[in-house]
Amino acid sequence: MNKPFAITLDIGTSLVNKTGTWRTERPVYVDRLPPCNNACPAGENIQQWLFHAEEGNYEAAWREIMKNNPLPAVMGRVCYHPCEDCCNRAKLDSAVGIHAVERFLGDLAIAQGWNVKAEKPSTGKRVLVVGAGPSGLACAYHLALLGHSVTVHEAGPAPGGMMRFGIPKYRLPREVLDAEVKRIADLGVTFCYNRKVEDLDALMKAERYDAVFLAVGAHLAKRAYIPAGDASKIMDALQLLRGVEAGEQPMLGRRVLVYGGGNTAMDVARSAKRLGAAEAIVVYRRTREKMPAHDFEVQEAMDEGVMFKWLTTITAEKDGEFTVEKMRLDEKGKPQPTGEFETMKADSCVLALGQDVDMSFLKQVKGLTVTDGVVEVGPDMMTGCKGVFAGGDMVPAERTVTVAVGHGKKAARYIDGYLRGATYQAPPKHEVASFDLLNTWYYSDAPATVQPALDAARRTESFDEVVGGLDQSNALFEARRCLSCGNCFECDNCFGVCPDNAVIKLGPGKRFKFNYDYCKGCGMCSTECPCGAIRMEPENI
Amino acid sequence: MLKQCEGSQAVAEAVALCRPEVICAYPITPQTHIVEGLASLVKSGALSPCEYINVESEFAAMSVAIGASAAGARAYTATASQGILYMAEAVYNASGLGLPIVMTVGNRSIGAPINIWNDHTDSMALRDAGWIQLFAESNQEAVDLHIQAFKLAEELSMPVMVCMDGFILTHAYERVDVPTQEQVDAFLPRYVPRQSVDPDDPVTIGAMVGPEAFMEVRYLAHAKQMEALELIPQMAEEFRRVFGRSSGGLVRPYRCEDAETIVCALGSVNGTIQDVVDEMREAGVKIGSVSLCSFRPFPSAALGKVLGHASRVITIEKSLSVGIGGNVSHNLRMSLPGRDTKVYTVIAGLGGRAVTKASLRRTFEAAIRGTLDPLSFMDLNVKAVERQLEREKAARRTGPAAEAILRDLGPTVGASASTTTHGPAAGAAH
Amino acid sequence: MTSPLPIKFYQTGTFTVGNRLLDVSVRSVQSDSQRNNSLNSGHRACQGCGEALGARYALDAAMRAVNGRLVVANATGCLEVFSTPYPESSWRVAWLHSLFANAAAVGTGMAAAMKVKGRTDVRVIAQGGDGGTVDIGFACLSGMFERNDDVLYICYDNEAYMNTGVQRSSATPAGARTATTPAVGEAPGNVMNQGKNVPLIAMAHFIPYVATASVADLRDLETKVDKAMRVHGARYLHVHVPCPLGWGCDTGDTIKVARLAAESGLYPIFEAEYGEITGRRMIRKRVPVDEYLKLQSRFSHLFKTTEGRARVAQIQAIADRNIARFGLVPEGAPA
Amino acid sequence: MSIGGFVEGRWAQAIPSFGSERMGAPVVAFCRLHDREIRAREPVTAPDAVVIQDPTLLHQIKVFDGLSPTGYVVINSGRSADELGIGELVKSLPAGHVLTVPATEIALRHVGRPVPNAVLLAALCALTGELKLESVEAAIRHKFKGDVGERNVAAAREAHAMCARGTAAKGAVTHAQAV
Repeated sequence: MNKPFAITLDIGTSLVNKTGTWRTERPVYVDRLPPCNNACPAGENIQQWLFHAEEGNYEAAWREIMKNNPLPAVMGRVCYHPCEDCCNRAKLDSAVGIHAVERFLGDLAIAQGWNVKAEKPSTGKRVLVVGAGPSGLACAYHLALLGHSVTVHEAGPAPGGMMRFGIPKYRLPREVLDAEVKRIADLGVTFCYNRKVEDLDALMKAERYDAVFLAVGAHLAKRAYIPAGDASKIMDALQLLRGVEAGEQPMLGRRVLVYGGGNTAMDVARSAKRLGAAEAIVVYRRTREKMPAHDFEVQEAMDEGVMFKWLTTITAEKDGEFTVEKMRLDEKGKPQPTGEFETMKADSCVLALGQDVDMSFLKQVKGLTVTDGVVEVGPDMMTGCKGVFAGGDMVPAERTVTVAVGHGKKAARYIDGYLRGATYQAPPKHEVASFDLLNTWYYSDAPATVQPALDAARRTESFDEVVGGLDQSNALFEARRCLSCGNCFECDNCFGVCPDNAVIKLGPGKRFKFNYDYCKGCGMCSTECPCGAIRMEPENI
Repeated sequence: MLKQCEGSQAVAEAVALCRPEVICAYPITPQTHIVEGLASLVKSGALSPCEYINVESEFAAMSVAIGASAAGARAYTATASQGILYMAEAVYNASGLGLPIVMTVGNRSIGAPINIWNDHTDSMALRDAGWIQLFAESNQEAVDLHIQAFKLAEELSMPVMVCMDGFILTHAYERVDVPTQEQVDAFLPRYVPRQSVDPDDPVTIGAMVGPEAFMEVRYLAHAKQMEALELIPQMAEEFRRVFGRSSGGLVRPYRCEDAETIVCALGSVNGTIQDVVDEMREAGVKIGSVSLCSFRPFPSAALGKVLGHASRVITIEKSLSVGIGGNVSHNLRMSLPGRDTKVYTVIAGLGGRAVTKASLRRTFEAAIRGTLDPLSFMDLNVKAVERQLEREKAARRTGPAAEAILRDLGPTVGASASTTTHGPAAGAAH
Repeated sequence: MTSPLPIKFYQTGTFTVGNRLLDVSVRSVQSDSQRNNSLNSGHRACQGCGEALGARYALDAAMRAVNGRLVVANATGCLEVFSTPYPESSWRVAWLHSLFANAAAVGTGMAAAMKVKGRTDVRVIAQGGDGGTVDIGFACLSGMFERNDDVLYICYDNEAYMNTGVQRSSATPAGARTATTPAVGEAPGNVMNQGKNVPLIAMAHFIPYVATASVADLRDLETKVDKAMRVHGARYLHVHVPCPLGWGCDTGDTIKVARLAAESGLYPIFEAEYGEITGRRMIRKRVPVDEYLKLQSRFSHLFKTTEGRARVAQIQAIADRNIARFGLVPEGAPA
Repeated sequence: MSIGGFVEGRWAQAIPSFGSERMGAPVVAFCRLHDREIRAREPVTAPDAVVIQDPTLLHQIKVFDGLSPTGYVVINSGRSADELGIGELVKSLPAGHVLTVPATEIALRHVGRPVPNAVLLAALCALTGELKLESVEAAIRHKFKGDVGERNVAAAREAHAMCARGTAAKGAVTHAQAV
């Protein structure tokens, strides 16, 4: 075409006009730390595995979990999911059911027989793990992935620790636990059961371990002194739960008192109902609000008919009559005796007042310090004794399965560094993607999926699992409720909303980059980024 | 084919023979019969393919033509008077974009006071719009100029206005030879746009041009018109070969060879002037006339050649450049550089005032005698004007001048009757 | 008339531009890395220009709908000026600018040319700002509608004459400050009237399709463009495009402001066929007009005096009336 | 009339000058006939013939201004010239140059509508001999197709027969003015 001068122009020629020079602020892509990841004691990259799950790529999602946690099916059931407590979605409608998706993925992996392989070649280093509870298992798993030879010594007859002997079956079916432990064993980890370590020092020397991870659970029940006419009417929670696990039928009677307000107390009360007790009454010295047990556990217990007696302590027992004292909360929220007493009739009383760790086997270990019943460790999980690491219930921390799993992973990383003669450097933590950094408009309204649950009436008839799993479609839906806080999920918003086409789409999984030749720095991409993954930074002019 | 028909009808047929593809129509007197004629031809299927669009204004008419032309279609519209002013910016735009639109202007005055009769104020108002402006002397020439206009426009990528006097030509029944389709097809090739809005070869048309290039763009428009000065006579010659008669061209001199006095005018008044020239020649006066067929581009050289030997030139102008006088004469002076030819500007025929042979002859004779003012108003009712001027001197609130003058002129049956019955009686050359 | 399949967003998580969870065939045009970019980088629009964005959204969608067989007539205005200063053009479509007031008529001409040439595959869009549409270009627009010419006219409404420095147009909302409705005197800002609702006027021409849309709802906008391009005859699309400069809002808040306009009810989003309303975009999270107004300095004077507050209440009444009239919230929803 | 002239191979020019007048309003039109090209486009100010379609105008405007002393006058009226009050005019013109024709009446009879034009044209031609009746008929048929044309032709024939008295000299320029 013979184009008239100046009036007619070739199309698209404005590319020579580099409008990027107009900019006073520049957008940059950032990865902020999602609150769920931040809260996860196991250090799971929840946002990332949900990202895969959203696409229906369940295996990738599962493998992402397995980078940090070898027990997804277990954790999906027993973790108290602090991730959900701080989930930003809770401010929109309700938190993403992370645990439910995790459980779905864990179950699916078991059903599909998905496995993991060691990531690194064999190092020839030998590591002893003491205790096959959650932290021991996690540590063994990670060490095996890193190429180390791991032997686990477990005092009990089976793996799982408190997961097996503390958590009732109706919350954690044992075949699930067994399947996930087997996967760790399949990595080449050697398990030695009924092998209580008596003298660590001697054992390490005899079997030539290069490092050791101590992960002994808190199996010693704390006792309260209750003068009792019939001592057999008072037992501790672990005793009861262990007995149930072993198939015993403890004689609890019709009316059972459960003394304590933690999750174990809930487990006991609910187990008691299943063992035939007509009434299970939780006696707790403070109020429901002050109860350490998780809300949902209390709720489930209530649903099942467990009763509660607040602001009460048990002081004595005589002839099936328990003397209790009424308490009041002082201004600091601490319970104070009131001097008012009453009696409660009960056939038995189960004490669920907490547990201690048996540290006797550590006496010979030099440099190791025990304070307040727990082993002191450094930030690298190493005790005062070189090469001896510890985690789980043994160290100062919240005693949950998830924390334990986190300890196991963390210790494994440091042990690996130690064995390689280097120090593991944890990656720096990003800024947390708080709710105000999100643009939640873009998330569609989608209330949480309710997991199917057994009818309350039917629950107490057996130790069948109370809470069901998600199926494919609702797991997908639930995963898609994730806001992907602080991390690009390739929604194309920045690519779409830029009035200057200054965002380059790099393709699936590759995210985007800014074309600063044309970006005028308006900030629309940042405002409209749903997940807060774009930050505006002043331009150095 | 020879026929006796209304000028508008003849032009409609001629335009149809040019196979316009898009016709935009908006009624305004006195061009309405043209678009009415075309409406029949399109509706009946005689002109096909053609999109006939009844637009909502002249502005839209030109705008639709712009869109159609830019998209590669041969586009035509017609207008007059207020209409051309209403579309004025689109008129400029069409030429700025180099779109070969052909538009008939049925020349008519511009109000206020509102007046539907003929003069050239409308075309003159748009003389600088970048369009080629051709003026027809007769309906035959109007027919012929339209056929040439399409070819000229498309050759140059520049719009062309064919100006024909309202009523005097548009409504006049005259003998016209309307050519055959074969003749027109042989003369006028298919329209191949120089540029078009086309998804197959997308471009950006109508860019914003700043000080760095605007002068050049305007210069190029001017250069194109200068090119047209070459092309118009060539085209007239080619037309003569195909159609067997001469029409168009830049200037059409009449008995100018030895003329001492040459009268110059645009459009249909040239016929009347030629009659007067014949009469005066018979009386031994060395007088001739020249019809300016092309007003834009202004044929300075061609005109200069015609006027070369004359000692006086009289322009009969149907438009008044208020505050200075004649448009034609001021342009014409450019053709007479360095000569002391006397130029008389005669404003005549405004708003349909009859231009009579008698008045013309009186005017020419006054010029030859040397008693004609350099700027004069033919048949102006001097008394009426003077009375109004006096009134205005005497009082501030004198009311509208037009109505006051009409009152002075006394009772009449209607405006049309008054112009015809009283016209020539009013006043002499001033 | 085919209408794109409705997408259940709760199943895919987000209303974002792209949404990798959707099947490729139902993803937005803007998410396509091969999109036309009808308005290319390097244009000279202000930072955060809603009109630049709206134009690219609309034309890219149209280009996809008609497989690239598109020609565009553009009215004078910001969009034209910032996109085509000699010697560079930002357009990647066949594009023509003629005048301020005549885009609709030029569109008519182009459509006529294409029809007469038998190029019925080539479709025509005419576009302009609110000034070129609801004011000076209104006659041509109405004429195009009335003749039912085969043109989609898109008005990018930023509610004032931005090109010339923010003067009032008849699309300027009640109370807004512009250069010609300054926030001084007893009645600061624009007159407290409804303004000229061209979509409703367009409907009164009983043309095949009329719709309003916003840069805040890309998917809705694209669906409407697509729908419009599947119909022949005169069609009208009115797109709300905030202007950070003229409205006095943050350059990064363009879409946010547009969203609040829709969510407050001040800018009703609906569509109509042959004069009858056939669809409306429901308000998702209704907000008081304050939330919308407060982001823009053109309304800041309303929040400084009691009289101003009364005007805000009037504006709220306009929003409420829109909501009632167009049925923008489900029946029985809390006001 | 101009078409009739054209039919006879002459040059003709007809210029209506009614501008913006509405139906029924008084208007003026001109016609010229010549043997060579007519270039002048001034209005006819010195007509050779005046046709008055509406006799009520006779005393309102000077319809006979400029009329040639040997000119012709045709008036649409059933009354005589004297009755119309133009006896003086009749005296100033050659005998038989003034004719009144009940054209509207004839038209009503033939065409059914008060359209006296064709009748008056035929009368003028009969009076002046300027055009042959066949030419007038051809012109009428050219302008009015089918039945309407035929009815007008019939009306014209009746008028022509009524006033046939060819007296005008041929070859001269004939200027006609119709008011």
